[in-house]
Amino acid sequence: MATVEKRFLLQVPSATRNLALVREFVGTVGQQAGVNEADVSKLQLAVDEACSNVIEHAYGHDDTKEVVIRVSYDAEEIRFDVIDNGSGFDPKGIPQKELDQLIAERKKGGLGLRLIQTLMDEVHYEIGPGRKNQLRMIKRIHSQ
Amino acid sequence: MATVEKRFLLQVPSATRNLALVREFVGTVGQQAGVNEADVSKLQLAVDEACSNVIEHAYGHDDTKEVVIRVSYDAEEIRFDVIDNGSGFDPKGIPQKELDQLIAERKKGGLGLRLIQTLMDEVHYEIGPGRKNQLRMIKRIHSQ
Amino acid sequence: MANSFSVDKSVQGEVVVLEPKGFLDAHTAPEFEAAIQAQLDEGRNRIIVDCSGLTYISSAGLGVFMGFVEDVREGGGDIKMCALIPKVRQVFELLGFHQLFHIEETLPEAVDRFEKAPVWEG
Amino acid sequence: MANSFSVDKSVQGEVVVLEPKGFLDAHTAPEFEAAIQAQLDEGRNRIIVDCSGLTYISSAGLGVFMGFVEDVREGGGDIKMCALIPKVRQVFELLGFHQLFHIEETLPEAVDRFEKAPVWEG
Ligand SMILES: Nc1ncnc2c1ncn2[C@@H]1O[C@H](COP(=O)(O)OP(=O)(O)O)[C@@H](O)[C@H]1O
Ligand SMILES: Nc1ncnc2c1ncn2[C@@H]1O[C@H](COP(=O)(O)OP(=O)(O)O)[C@@H](O)[C@H]1O
Repeated sequence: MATVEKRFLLQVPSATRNLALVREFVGTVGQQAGVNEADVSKLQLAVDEACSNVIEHAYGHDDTKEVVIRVSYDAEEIRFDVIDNGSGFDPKGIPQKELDQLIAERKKGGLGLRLIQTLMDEVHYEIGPGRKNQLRMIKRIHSQ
Repeated sequence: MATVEKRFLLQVPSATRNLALVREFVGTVGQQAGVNEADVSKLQLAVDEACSNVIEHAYGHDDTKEVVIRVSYDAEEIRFDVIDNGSGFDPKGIPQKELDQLIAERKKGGLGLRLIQTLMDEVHYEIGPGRKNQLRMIKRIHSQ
Repeated sequence: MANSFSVDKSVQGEVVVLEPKGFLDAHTAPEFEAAIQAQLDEGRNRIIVDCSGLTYISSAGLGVFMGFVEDVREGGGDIKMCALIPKVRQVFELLGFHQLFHIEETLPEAVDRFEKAPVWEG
Repeated sequence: MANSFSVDKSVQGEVVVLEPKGFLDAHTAPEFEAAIQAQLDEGRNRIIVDCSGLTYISSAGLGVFMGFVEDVREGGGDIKMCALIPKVRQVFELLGFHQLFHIEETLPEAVDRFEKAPVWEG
């Protein structure tokens, strides 16, 4: 297990085809950090959701933009920062609708942020539209 | 195939355990760039060799340092920059010994730079000791 | 590769079975959406999604189920799922899908369910 | 995982067969080196490296062969290779290893080679 902090960074063009690479990256670093298999899957899903939001909402599928994923871990926890310099948004201003309501409205989404909250132990936003928007997600390490 | 340039970046702690992640990264990006399978293997090996050199020679296995791999590709070629801010070295000053001589001297290495030259179409060094040392490796894309 | 995805299709009487395989994420969801749309276009609205080959799903994949099911049900059909691997099942359950969809253990059970309850009644 | 590595060992008469499996790079080379060293420590110097399970090799892995072979040959033994997958064989050949090592297609051929030519004579 890690005693000092280890840091990784991945930067990819803002396109959904790169989500697979993002998940591989998260999986490898999570495993190396000593995260158990079930939690590694949760990390992959949470970071996928965060990056999917950047690709779709922050950059509107403009693949000349880039998504940055920063990871660091020590013995206690693993931290992911998903960073964009796109539009930004007010996380508190997003209505959290129930699934039955979303279905009644024929919505194809609206579950990503909730999923991230459920999968991770801590979620923080730092929003600076057009400059730097950062979603920080933290998970405690239970090595198994 | 790509019409505009696509750019990727991976940064990992300077430790050999991260070579596997580097190879996965190179493999995924190479595939996405349309490089044929045999050449993808060559890219993985060349970048592995370059990163192994940084980990061993530039940073002397100090895993608080970081190795940076930058990739970009377009329809014609794929370019890798392996970057460190370690000791640096004079690539022209490295004696290129034949394999039989290396074996006679019981050397366990000395083939990495030659392998990189053989595997890639172009290799360039920019050395700035303690600041920025960059090994640029270029391969033409033959999509198969 | 960790982003391969495909959808197999087979017809069992009045029921059509779609078998998504691989990774269902924001990249591949449009392909899955098209596969369901194609069934509706052919007038089939009794759809079983056999998830035995589905290794990964993100909310973009779940969104495909959400976007279609209301219309399908209003047309007298349903979308039912079966054979989820534990990792995928967990995502469905985390978000409460098991309360709004029939999710069966096996394909025969899902077919059976269509015979007994073609329309969703909760 | 793309960095898993292990070495199996079996003894066939006077010959020891080492079977490296997985990825042999700068990270795993020390483990392979230790496996060969252990044979020498036990007085075995007729070594076949069965590469059928070796999926990847970098120059750090090649260096293990280079570092040992001279001493092994001076001691009247040899290190011979067999059953390389094409991708791995290509790396050996790019660097000229096939001119300085016996590299056989199959394990029986490598065993046979040891009977006919226990010592390297080029
Ligand atoms: N990185 C982001 N940049 C801009 N807007 C975002 C970002 N992430 C989320 N949003 C906003 O929050 C909303 C809810 O996101 P989410 O719960 O993931 O559902 P979905 O993405 O399926 O709409 C999005 O529709 C979007 O308006
Ligand atoms: N990134 C680097 N930083 C410092 N020195 C380097 C670097 N890359 C290579 N070298 C020097 O070049 C030599 C030859 O490298 P190489 O051909 O890869 O063989 P090996 O690494 O096995 O010694 C090394 O021994 C080292 O002295």
